[in-house]
Amino acid sequence: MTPMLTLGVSEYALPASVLAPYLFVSAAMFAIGLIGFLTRKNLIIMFLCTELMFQAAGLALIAFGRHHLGEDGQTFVIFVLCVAAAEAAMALALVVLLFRRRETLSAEAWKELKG
Amino acid sequence: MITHLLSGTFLPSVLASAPGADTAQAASIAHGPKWVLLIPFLALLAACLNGVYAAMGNKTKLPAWTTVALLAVSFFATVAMATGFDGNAYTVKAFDWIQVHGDASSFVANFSFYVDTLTIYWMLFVTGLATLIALYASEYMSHDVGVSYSRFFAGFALFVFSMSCLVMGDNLVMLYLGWEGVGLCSYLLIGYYYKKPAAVAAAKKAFIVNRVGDLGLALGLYLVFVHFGTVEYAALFSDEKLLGYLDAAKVGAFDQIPAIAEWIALLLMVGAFGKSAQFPLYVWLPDAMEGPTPVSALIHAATMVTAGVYLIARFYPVFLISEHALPIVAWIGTITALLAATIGMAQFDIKRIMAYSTVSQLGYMFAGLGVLTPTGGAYHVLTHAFFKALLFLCCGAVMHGFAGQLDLRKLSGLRRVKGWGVVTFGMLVGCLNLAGVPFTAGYFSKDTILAEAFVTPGASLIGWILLLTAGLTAYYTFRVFFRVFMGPTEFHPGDEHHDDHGDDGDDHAHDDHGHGDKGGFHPHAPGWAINAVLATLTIASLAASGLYFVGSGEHHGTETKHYADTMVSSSTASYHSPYSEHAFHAGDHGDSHAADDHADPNAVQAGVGPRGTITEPLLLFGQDPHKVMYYVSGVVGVIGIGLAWCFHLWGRTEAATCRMDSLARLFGPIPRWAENKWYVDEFYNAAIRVPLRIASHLMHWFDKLVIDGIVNLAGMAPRMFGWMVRPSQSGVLQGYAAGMVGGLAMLLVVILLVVRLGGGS
Amino acid sequence: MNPIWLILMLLVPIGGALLVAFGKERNAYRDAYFASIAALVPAIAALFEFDFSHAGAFQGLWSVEWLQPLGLKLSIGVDSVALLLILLSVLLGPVCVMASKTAITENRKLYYAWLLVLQAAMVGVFISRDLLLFYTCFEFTLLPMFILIRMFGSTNRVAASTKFFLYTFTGSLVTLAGLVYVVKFAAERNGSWSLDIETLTTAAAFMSPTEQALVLGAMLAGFAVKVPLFPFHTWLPLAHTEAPTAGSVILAGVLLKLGTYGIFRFAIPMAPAAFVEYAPMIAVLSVIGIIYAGLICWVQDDIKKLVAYSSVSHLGFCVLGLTALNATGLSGSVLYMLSHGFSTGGLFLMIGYMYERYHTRDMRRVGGLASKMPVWATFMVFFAMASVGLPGLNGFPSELLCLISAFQADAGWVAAGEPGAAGVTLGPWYAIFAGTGMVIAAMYLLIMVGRICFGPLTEPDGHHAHEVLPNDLCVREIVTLLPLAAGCLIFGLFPGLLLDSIQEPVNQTVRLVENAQELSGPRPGAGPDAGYLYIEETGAEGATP
Amino acid sequence: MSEKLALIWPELILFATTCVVMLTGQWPAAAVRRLTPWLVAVGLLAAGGAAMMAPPGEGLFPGLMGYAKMLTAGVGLMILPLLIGTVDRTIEAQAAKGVPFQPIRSNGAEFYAFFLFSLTGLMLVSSADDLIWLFLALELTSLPTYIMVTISTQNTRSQEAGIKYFFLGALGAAIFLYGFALLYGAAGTTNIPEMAAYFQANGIGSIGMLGLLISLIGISFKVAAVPMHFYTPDVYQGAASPVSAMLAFVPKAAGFFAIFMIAGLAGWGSDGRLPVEIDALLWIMAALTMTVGNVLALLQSSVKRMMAYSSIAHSGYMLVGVLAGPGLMENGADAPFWKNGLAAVLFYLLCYGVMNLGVFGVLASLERKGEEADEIDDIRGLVKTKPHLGWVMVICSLSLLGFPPLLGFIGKVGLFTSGVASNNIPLVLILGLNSAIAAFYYLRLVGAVYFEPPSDTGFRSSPYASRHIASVISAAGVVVLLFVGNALMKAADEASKLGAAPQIAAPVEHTDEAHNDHG
Repeated sequence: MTPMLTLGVSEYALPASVLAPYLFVSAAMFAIGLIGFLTRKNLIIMFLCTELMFQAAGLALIAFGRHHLGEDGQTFVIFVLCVAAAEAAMALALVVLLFRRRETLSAEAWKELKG
Repeated sequence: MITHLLSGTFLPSVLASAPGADTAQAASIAHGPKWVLLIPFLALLAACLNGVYAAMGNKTKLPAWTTVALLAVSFFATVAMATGFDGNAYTVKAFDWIQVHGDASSFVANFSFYVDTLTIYWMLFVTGLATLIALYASEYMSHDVGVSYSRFFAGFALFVFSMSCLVMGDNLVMLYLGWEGVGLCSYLLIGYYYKKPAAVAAAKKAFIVNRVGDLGLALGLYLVFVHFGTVEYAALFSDEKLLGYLDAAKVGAFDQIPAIAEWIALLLMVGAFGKSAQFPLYVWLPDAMEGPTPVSALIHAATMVTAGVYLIARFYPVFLISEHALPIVAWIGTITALLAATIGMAQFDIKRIMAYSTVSQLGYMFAGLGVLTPTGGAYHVLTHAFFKALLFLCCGAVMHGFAGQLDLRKLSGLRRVKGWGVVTFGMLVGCLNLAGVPFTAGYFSKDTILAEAFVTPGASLIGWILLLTAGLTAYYTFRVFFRVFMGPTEFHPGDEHHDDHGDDGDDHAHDDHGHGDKGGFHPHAPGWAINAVLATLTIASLAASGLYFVGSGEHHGTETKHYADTMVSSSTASYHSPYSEHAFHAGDHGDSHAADDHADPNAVQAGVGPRGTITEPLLLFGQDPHKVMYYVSGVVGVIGIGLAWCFHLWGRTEAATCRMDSLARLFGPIPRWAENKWYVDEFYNAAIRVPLRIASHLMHWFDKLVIDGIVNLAGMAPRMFGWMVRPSQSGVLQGYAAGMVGGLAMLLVVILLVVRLGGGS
Repeated sequence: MNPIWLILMLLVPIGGALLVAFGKERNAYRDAYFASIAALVPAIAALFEFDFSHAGAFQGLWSVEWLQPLGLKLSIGVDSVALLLILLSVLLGPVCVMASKTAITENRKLYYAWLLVLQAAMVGVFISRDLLLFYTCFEFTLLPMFILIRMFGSTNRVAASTKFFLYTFTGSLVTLAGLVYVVKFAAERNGSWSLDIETLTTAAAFMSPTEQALVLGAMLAGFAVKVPLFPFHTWLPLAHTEAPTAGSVILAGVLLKLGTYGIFRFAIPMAPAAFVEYAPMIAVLSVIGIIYAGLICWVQDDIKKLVAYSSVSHLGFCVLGLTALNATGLSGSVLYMLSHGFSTGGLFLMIGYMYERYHTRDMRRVGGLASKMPVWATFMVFFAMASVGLPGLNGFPSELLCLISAFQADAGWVAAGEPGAAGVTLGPWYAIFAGTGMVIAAMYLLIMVGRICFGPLTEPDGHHAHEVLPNDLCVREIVTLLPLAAGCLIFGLFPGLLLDSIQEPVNQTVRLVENAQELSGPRPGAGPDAGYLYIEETGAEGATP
Repeated sequence: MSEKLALIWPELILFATTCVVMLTGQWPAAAVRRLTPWLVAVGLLAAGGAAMMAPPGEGLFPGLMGYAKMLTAGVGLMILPLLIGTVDRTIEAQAAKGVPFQPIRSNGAEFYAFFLFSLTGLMLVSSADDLIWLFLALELTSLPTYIMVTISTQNTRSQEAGIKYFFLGALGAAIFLYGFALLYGAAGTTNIPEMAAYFQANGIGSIGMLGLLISLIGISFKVAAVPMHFYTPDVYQGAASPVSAMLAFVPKAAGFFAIFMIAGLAGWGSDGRLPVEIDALLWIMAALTMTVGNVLALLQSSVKRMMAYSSIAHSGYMLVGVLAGPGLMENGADAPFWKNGLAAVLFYLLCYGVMNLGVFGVLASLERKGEEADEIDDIRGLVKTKPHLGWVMVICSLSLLGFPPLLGFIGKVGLFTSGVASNNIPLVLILGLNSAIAAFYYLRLVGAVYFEPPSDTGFRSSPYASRHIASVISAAGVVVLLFVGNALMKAADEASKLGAAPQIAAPVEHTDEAHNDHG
């Protein structure tokens, strides 16, 4: 167990009763992201949905971090943000490439490979 | 390994009689001289030599002479064996054959031979007749000189070998070896003219029908081993269990004998029926006449078909302990005798007539065994062997001389044709014997059986039927004689191309008058070999009656011990002294009463004490049955001949027609049915072959469609499953995503609800 | 005995295969011929060095670590049964090579190379004393056979080879699971992982009846398909009909025996109690197979299919003998394994030679050959008779013993408890129904002989004589037939030659079964204390489930 | 901190190599560019060497690092020759014609660099002792492959493959990330050994269990296990064969290492079984994965697709090993190889990597106007036309089929024994039957190359000798490795040993948290 650090915020650990709503919110975000990913055809929006899911996880991490009064959560979130950023860069690159190929951003346009 | 090879455990112990190999041999039995082995192995040697000739494409009569010579030697060896026999059975071992020594039980069947009087009795006429008939065949088959000539004699010699194994084998497995061996040889020899579909079919039929019987024999064999723990005669017939059963049987206490022991006899019986062509397995024998006549004479008249009789005689003790076996044997024999006789009456092919008469006579022998006179059976075997061989060879001579003509409507008055004297006389003697004319051998042997039939309570009906049959026999026998040899001389040649048979049949004598009509056709009279053989056999058949008077001559009870009696009663055929055959048949009444109580209650009046003691003389018409039979059967025989005379000879002017024809019309379709063998073959075909065949076809389809279908289906199943899940790979990005998420959800639900809450952890 | 002989028996064919594979196409036959002959030398040497007075003990033992973590050793050794089976396979080698000389015209290198590999694989099966090694060879035989059928078979070869491979492969994968279970059990019992068959056998007997039943089932899944036992036989006729002659000969001669050998060597010793319990069911299957296949033979027009089905029927006797579980039965069955190949192999050769000349196997189109090919016909009749089980020829002693044993193994006659009570499993009915198989065999084989050899000569229309071969058999062909014919005669007249040698292993197996029955107690469900041993065992194993 | 560095020397070496390759890959001088692959090889060799002397790690499986990194380096070295000539063909061709080389249009540098990045990621996964580390490592393994797939060929299929791979990958990543979050929430720490100890001490609460399940399912995307397998066939078929070959190994290995760790968090109990939920999950996944993979492979006419499905199936096989776990002996001693499912998996990964490479190698070595062979028709009768490729195909297919005595069989035996040892008999039977099903289509491959007449679909053998060499090497490996299998198995066994769990006090809020699980 990592030692307590003095964070810039007030000292008390997030009690379970308060933690729960955070979790519900993050779960909701995750769900929204999922649904969006499944329902929206536009590649960029789909990607944003994945970002949403990442952030949902991030929120949960933060909340838990505060709940445990450990900094692991926050650390994790920072890295998640980095990765998300990297992915975003790649995603945009890809999208541009694809758009060059076919004048559309619809996910439906790509189903040559199947079976 | 070397030592193992040379230890002699599986080389013929002629080279090294292996010490310790005999552990399983019954200690009691003595070991005979090794030269006895010559008897079978000379025949085998002959067979091998003939095979070599065939391979070398020999074109001379060498095979015949080799065979005759070697068989003659083995005959003399048999004689030596007979004369040298001191009354104590002994075994001679060639080599270990099948031996399994388990911890619990050990199975031993050696390739060794058992010699007692019964063996000698049988071997004498087997080897003797074989030699003679081989000589006969040397001329008869002469039109086939070449490879098939060698083939014929190879089969012939092989048959003699197998027959000797059958008769001399010292255990059931050896007997089985011979049993199947003779079956094989008969298959090969019946199918000798293998281009004739009829011959091939007949051969097949013979083998397969026999196999049915063999199955019975085999099962009996297994049962003997399982129950008595041995298949060797020496051990088996001195087995305490068996003796105990015999004692029980003696007082008619069959309930003390386990059913298994009873089954043994019943199963062996089936085997005997098959080989000896008894109802219902007799159908193969008449067809077997497709084979060359010498084969018919030796195998299908004289020797092989008597194997069944030998089997029952050899296992008489086993049959005695079975409550129902002997009565069944008696009845089957009787039925066969009558049935075959009726068929024989209506046939026109003389060889077939002889075939049916053989079946009928075999029926007699079985009846004899059934009514507790193995002597009678054995004696009839001997006499029948001689005169039936004689008859067949005469028919063969006719067939040979008249280009395969065998229809008695196309031959007449041959006795007047030049050069056919011997044949005619031989035929006459044969017919007299067969008809049971007084003072012929056939007469005596038949009487013994008839008499025993009458004295054995509950069997008198059998006696009457046999008596009737005797009359019929006399009738159809002389029907043949009167039509073919007596009356106006007239003959139509058969249309037999000898190059039809044999692969390289070089026919030297026949094609010139192959189709020749009456005018152009010159029957060529039998040559010296045939005549010599016929003469010998004629004399033998006549002499055979003498056997009734020679023999140990000692008296006991009402009868003289004649030769056959001596030979049989000092073998296993009638078990040792306390139950000598006479005592048995005497004492047996009580037993048969016990057995037949339900059958005919009023028979109980003939009060009889426990077995073995005679309380009152056995009478028929107030006389000793044997004496009565002398007269009765004599009379019956003569009547039969008389009928034949008045229907078939008296005033017959041509070959084709006779008085019988008009008479036959009165009987309506019956003669035609009889001519068609009462449609038994057709019945078997419809009742057994066709259904089986249909079943096989069904199974074939079942195998193709159902079983293999299931396999193929199982092979297809993954593919089908693949087709089912394939749509999931739609290629649509979001479809995949949905799949992933759905899978995730489903898994979570399954795990958390089913596993966790469902009493998982 | 010096293990080098065993190793050579394995290496010589492989060397030969390489020689052929990298040699010239036109020398392929010659090289293969010499290689297969050369393989006889170590075999004979082994035969002479083998000490038959201790036939039950494994000799020529030799072992070298290979994959230690898996316990896989290259460990070899033979008892008399294995040795004789090896001899059989090695003997068939030259026969098959010679038989193929004119039949195989292209791709000879591949053909002969794979033929030799196949021989090596078969030898490997019989000499291996390591479970995994056994399994490896057992499976490996599939590949060469698959290739022989797939490449050199006749019209329907693709389907045939695929079915052959997949069917047997599937079965033996289940078998592998069973074997592995035994190994695991032994390992947990002895506390050390070992694939040594000896060790496993001793340990396996302690499995609880239920475990044994499962293991038995798994093993049979592979072996029964291989034998093949009744419902699992459909691959065989197909494979036989499509395979080249030599392939059929080896298939019938040795490969089918791998199944029965597996039962004899693994199923019975490793699951004795279960085997005793389920023997009746297996026996019923084999009896059904005997009759069923026999009747099917009767209506075949394709002569090769007929013979194929007939070997289904014959192997039924073999399995029946095994299920009897007494000395008589096991001896008979092992004898059958050894001798069946001679008669059926002979028949396949005959058919092959006929096919080479007439290019048909349909008995409606060709028949009555005796007048054109007397020598051929003579051999045909001979082998047919051997196959019918005519006394004096090889079929008879084994059939006799198998049937007797079935009869013998009846509780009514062997009181439980007394020695030999192990196999109180069957009874007269088995023998009687199986016995009808003899009649049926006579029926279909004689009918076959009657159609193909006798009667008027019929040849397929447009038939012209073979360019190379004479009408009747040539010397080479006769030479290939002689060893088989000799085998039929020798094993018919002097079966003691084999029976004596295999007596000890057989008796050992019987004893093993008896002891095992005592070990694993009354059959499951026989009483409250059924499988008490299992409880005790698990107690011993403690924590490991 | 520095002691942590000591653990990741191989990664550092690879990283350094990457930087160099970045430069040389687009160096104006063609000679230098051609040097790039050699540099990569050197880097890999060095990394492998470094891995050999790596100290035991601090994760759940201290021994894992060494083995995993050597494995990575080794298989990476075998894949490398295949990669040569995948990208930049046209540019190189023009450059050869004298057209000035424009670095901006070339992909060579990134391609090799990403390859190395991915391998680095794989190595990092194996040495991860913290969820954060694990997450980053996994992403590092995957992200480069997205690009590699996309740029591997010029035609749209690659782009399609790339986009599918990327988006679904992102989805998967999000899923297991959420799982990680829950795990952290449950245990209050991201350090894997501590977390494991925590779960052992206080049991796995609902949140923890949820976290485990979600992360396992999420990670199963990397190993292409049902239900996360959908992308596999499309991606493998769309990407160039060399890349597919790499995909079949690198992410799969990473995934299995990660699965080891997550499963290790739950812990194989005293009876050698995972907690019933995880056990059930893996059981279902294993059974479905094998079956779905095989039955779908049956229907394919495209070899690449077939191999994709077969790679799904093989993941299923390996999951059996995961289920069996390290199979501790009752006395707590380390289990021998035959009992150790994880060791079996590690060994099988090696076998699979090698033999699978052969098949893709053959495809890569056949081309028609720069396009690689794919359909079964394209490889008909190879044994006659191009014997070396033909035999590679035969040997590798048979090995994949698990035909004794080839490598695949030995590998599978390990899975069999561990499966049986852990009493997963039904699963083992399913495994057996699936191998039988697989025999269907592997035999089709064998049959096509060995028996069927050559069909001229215009495929010539590729000008890049390295590809032929690679495939031959892998076929040779299938046979040769049999004889060093001993050492490899021992190593795998060592690698899969569980480390001693650190002692840890029960957290203060335990009761509180337990109560809030239900809230």
